[in-house]
Amino acid sequence: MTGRVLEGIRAVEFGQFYVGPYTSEALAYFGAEVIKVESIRRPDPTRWFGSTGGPDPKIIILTDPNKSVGFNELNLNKLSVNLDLTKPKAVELAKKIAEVSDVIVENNRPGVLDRLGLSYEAIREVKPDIIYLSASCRGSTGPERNYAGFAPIFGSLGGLSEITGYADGPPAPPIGGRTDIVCGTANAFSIITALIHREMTGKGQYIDNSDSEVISCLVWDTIMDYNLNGRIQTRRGNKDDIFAPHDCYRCKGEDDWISIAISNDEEWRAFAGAIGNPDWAKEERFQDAYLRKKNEEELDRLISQWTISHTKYEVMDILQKAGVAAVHSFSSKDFFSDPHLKERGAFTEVEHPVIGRLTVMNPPWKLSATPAEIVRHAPLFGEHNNYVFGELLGMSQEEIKALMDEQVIY
Amino acid sequence: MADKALEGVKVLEYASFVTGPYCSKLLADLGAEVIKIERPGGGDEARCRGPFLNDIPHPERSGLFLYLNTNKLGITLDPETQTGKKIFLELLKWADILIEDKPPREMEGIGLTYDKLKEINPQLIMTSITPFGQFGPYQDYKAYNLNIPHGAGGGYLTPGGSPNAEREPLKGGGFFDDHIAGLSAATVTVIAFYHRIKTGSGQHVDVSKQEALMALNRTEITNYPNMDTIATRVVGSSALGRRPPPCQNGYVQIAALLDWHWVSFKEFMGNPRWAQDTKFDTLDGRSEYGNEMNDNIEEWTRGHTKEEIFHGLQGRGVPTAMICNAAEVMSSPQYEERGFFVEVEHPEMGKVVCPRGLGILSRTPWALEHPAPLLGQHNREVYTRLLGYTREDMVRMREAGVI
Amino acid sequence: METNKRPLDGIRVIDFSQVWAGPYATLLLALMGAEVIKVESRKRIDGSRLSSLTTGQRFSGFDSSTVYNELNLNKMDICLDLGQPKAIELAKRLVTISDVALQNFRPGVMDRLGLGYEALSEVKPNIIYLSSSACGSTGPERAYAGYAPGFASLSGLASLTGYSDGPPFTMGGRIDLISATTSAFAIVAALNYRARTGEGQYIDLSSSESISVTIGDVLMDYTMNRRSRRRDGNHDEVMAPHNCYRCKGEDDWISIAISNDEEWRAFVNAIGNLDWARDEKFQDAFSRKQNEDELDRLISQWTINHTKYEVMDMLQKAGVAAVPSFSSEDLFNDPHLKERGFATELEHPIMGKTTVLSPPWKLSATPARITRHAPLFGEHNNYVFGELLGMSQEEIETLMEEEVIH
Amino acid sequence: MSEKALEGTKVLEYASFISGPYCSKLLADLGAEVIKIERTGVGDEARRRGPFLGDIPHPERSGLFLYLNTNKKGITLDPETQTGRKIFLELVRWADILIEDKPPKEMEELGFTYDKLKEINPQLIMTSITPFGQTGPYRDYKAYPLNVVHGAGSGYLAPGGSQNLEREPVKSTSFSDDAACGISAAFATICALLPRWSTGVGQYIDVSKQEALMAMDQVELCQYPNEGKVASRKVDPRMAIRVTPCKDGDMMIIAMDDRQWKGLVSMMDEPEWTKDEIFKDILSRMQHMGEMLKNVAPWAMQHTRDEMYHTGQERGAPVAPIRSIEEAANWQQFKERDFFVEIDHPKAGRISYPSAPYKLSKTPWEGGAAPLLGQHNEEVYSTLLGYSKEDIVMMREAGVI
Repeated sequence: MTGRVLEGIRAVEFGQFYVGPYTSEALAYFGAEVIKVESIRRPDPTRWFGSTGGPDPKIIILTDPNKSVGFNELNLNKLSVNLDLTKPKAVELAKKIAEVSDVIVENNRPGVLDRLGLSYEAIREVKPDIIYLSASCRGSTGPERNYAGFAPIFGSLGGLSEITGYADGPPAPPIGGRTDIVCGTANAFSIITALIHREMTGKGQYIDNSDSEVISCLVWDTIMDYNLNGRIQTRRGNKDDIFAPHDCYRCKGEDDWISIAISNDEEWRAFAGAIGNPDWAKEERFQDAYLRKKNEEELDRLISQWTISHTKYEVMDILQKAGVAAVHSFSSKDFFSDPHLKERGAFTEVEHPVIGRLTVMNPPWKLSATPAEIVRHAPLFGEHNNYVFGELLGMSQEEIKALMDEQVIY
Repeated sequence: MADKALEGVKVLEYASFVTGPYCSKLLADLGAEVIKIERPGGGDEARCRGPFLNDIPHPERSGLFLYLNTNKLGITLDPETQTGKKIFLELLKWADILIEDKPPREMEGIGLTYDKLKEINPQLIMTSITPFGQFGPYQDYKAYNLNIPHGAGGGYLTPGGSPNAEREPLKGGGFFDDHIAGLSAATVTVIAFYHRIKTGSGQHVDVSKQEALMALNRTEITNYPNMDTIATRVVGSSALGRRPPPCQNGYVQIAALLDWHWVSFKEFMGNPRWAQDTKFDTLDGRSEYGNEMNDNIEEWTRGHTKEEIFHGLQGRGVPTAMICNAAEVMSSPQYEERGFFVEVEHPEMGKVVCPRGLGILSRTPWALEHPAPLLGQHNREVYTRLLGYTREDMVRMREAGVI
Repeated sequence: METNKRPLDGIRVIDFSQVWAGPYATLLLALMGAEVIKVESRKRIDGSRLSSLTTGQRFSGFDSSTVYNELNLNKMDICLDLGQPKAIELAKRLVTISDVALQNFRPGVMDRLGLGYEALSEVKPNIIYLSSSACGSTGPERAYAGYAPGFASLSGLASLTGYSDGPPFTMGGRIDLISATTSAFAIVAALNYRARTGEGQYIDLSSSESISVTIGDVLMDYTMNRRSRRRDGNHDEVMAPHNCYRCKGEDDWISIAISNDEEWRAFVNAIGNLDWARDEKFQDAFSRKQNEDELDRLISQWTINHTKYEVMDMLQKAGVAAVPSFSSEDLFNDPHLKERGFATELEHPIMGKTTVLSPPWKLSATPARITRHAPLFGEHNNYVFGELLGMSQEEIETLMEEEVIH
Repeated sequence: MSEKALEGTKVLEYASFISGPYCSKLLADLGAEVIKIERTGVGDEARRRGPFLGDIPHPERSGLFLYLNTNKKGITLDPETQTGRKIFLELVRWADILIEDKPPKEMEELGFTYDKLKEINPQLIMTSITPFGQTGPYRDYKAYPLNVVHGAGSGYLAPGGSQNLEREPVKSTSFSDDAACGISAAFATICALLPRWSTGVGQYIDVSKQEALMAMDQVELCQYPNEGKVASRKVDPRMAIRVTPCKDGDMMIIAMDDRQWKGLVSMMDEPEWTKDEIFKDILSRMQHMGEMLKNVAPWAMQHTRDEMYHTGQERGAPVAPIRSIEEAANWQQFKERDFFVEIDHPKAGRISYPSAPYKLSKTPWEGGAAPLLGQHNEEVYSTLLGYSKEDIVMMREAGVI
């Protein structure tokens, strides 16, 4: 039966940018009712970021909060209400919503919500078994708890930037929202385990997540080398400890590349066979993994001479048929002409009332019984004030209107 | 003794290297009972990867294996033998969750598809993690830790703000990408388990590593159909400036995204003349004249240490970072105070520092209580106590190559 | 490049031993080029000159024993009645020009005769002196005598041989020859040491111990787990099928051993994919071992319709270990052994044409060789006493009359 | 610390299971420096065979492996990789002796034939131990210990005196015969070593296990060509020897010559039936062994094996009790001669091992632990062959070691 896993779970999000919004979006994929609390006074900045689009996009500041494509991508399936939390009445309303909710998600700077009276302790009084997650760059305790950060910031503090980039180039902090979404996933994971625990014990809890810690956990194998042997690993492009060839090779085309990784002699022989058994591939210095790694530069040069005369699609096809791990470096364009992703239904479309038809990426997992689904576009600014304050909290239209006038609901 | 979030959850892991084992580690470190199956003889390939303690390449001294397999019971089993398969199915009956990462055809070959396993354990949650998922033309394609980020679009965008398009796109450092896929798989697994608690029904979870990593670049990817923009590592992949500005003793990363950030940043730099230009006052202006702005910033940063810039700007609320290497991560007072470093005692490697886990959970904290298992360390516990085989059976099975 | 040089050229061995264990040890040294002088006497004839322990056949004279011939090829023979003091003196003089001495009397006998290690090392300080006995020359049972079956019984090997529901089997001469090979090994190890340091030494060899060390793992099952393993026919602890199966013919058997699933599948294929072979209970080593008896029965139903050579040919082509249980007749008609020159024909002055086995190893540079038949009784008295010890003919004759050389 | 007979002799072992490892164990226990190559990850098959200490099937607790590999240095190497082959040849250059037991075709494919290795080390002694030797039609045949015993004619003779020819010929339930092949190979190997001290000549030794075992039964086997008689298990291999049940087990009784017959008679306190005509001389005694046994049996049932053994031996009858493994392991004679020696092993702890059957006064046998899998990688690859630590890590990751 295709029930929605988190049907009946309600989450309130006081989020901004990527980490907070993706955390609750992940819950929304599975049917949780996520109420995003926004206010014109402190909007989620992604509502204002736009891009000129086209081949040479430039960032533009939007005037209409409902026009941001990026915002849509990160707030699917959610509801939106307006509350100017600088006003005590708004804080009361927020608490009322919390009273009928199971999860709170917030990624403001540590202490901001506490000062507004919406701390974990405050919410626990109205909802003892609330699961309250706050995510921030450095966590909500410790000397640097007030430090703020975006993806490249906690990517760098966590140790990822140092080990990414060309060996002879500067460190390469993570691009776009990548690491934010990783931390969002980590938050979703912690929330679900807390829900499981609450299902068995009836108890909620406070989750204090530090984004830079999450990143450190994901690169710990390189940090382990320091702990064990005092050796500080640094960036080396696509290279690996031992696999060779193990890099991207240029193909026929403007900026087309194929990634090839060979782990053992059997795959090497298959590779040599697939590219027509050239003489150089028979040379002794390439006959086992140890020697291939030692003669890596020469090997890369020779392989590039072959890949440059084929398209990246041909190379992937030839090598995969021979059982060799070769995948071309997808540009965003490639995704939408890829037969595999088409069959797996990686993308879907939503009809956004203001922007129009938008392509969005489906949740990345396929569940046989309870699939995650995208059911609606991101909410317009304050779109669900009436539903939440009216139906959920049982307020009359007049009360709601009065609060809007007082710019409490604002 | 604090509660454990996943107390009583029983997980069978038939996976190796990074992604699968990291996924079940996340469950194990929260109290799930995880039995990890390794092939007799060599065991998990991670045992053959460094870093090795004192560079002595011994299968019980791999830091990678130790980190990825804390809190697990380790057994050896060859499920391709007749008896091995029978034992696998007995373990299946015991398990709530199966985490496996074998090629779909291989699982079919030994008759361990979800349809078959469902008959034996209707409530089973089976999480299959493969490079391209369980169906579709690339279903049986091979891909290592290098290929996945490139197949998911992240590679094409890395390094961001690259000065030279002639150079190859890059994967993330270490096994970062494989870890992410493991985290993603763990998340959907516990979601499926939550559903099982409520309804009692299990299901098959198909995790394609490609799609799990694509989710990270969802905005850049969908910019193409929505805005006809193809982000590259040279153009349009990051609003936060190009390569990190160098300073006296390393690199920093300054993200003065919002206007008030920019104001604080100018003040910290002592309001240099070039910064007064109004074109920099707004985000779109800073984005359009990014190169000019960054050249000036780099001139300034070269005159300061990264600590000065990091603490100075963060003190003023401007999101800034030092590019930390392993030594700096390990000596971070912030991590120290939050109890991020945990010592794990390993029989062969002695005390090794591991991270506490993702965040601080007030009631059910992460608990790194046991080190990674030696190869086959819990054979007796699982085969005799759990499954009831005699010790003599075990000797025969070892001699027959079954365990 | 082959020369007629042999590894032990220039080494001289004085052999006081008798019957099988001692003589076979010096036979191995003789095959490798050592000059072995057997010391016998009419008072104590070497038992194998008189009768065959195996067939019970009595030989017409001292020099018509095929058994004696096989065990004493390449050697020289002299007579000395060690009961006489003069004989002892002569023996000692012989030792002064020798490198190795070997004896397998009951411990203490040679000491009483004045030919113990202490006595001989005085006349030849770097002599290598091996005494071999049933239980070794020390310990409470040092004086006990024994023959091959005794060594097998005491060492525990006999209890491991035979049908699981049948009596133990004490085997035959093989036990002597294993013990003898061990002695030869120890002697040459000592020769290597002496080549480096110039030092000789005394070697005390216990035949029953030399058999126990070949079942060291079974003994360790006891020292580790207090388990006393028992005989179980041809069966193995792990491998199944692992037995002899009857073939077409009067008493023809084939041994088949399968160690993994790959070999099992090859076997099933080779015998025509019979239905029973696909039964689940035979699909891996563990299950095959659990259902071993039924498996043996089913396999015999197939092998009985083929000759042992057909079965060997079919299975070996499929990569399965199958070798007939060759009788001696089979061995002497075997193409493989013929090509490797495993046997040698030898002209014996009394018995005429005899066949003996060639040395079992092939050395590329200094090959072991059979140079002559076993010595006739006392055949080299003149050469040894005359040329080697420089005695005149008269002296030799008087000693013969005095029955010193007797 | 006493001197060692084979001090300074360097042996490279590329062998597994029984014959090969036992051959080089014999050299190692007398002081030779033996480096044993095991396949990466899995190691010697013997590690997968019992008996296991405490029945815990752990590769470092196999009594079989521990026994057969005392005093050896253990490294892991895959000679099928290019770098593995290079290292193998470097070790061949180091070695005086190479002992290997791989199928002839496999060594050819790897390029490890004696002709090739001789070029690298002209003084090398190379001993190849294979079921059927390096030449002849059965050269590439596969044979496990069971097949070798039957292929050598030894199986056909056992169990001797078997009443029922419908039952199969048998080998002994142990690896005793395979170990015997190891002793034979060891003898040939150190014979070849002796002239090497002076002449420095190396050579190739082709040991066929079939022929090594046939040599042990040569007397029985040669009855065929010399006397036209096919020995088989129908007849007891020794006319004058029988096994009789007695009060607490089985006893081997023997009456080959008159002296022994007198001892036997005296052991039984001169019973009447022994005076019968048919027992007066060797030949008739051998023909009437059946009657003798029938008479001995009732008497034997009243006596234990030890009673018969001690009185018999004292009175000149070389009888012997058939001892179980337990009884053999606890035999007082073994204890007095310190036949069992305790050796400490890092993983298996202190266990007692059978030592050696020869006590050399100057260069005694010495016990030493078998190696853990790859225990001496560091010592051999860096100290001996000079590879850097970093190389060794990479070679492990590449599956070379």
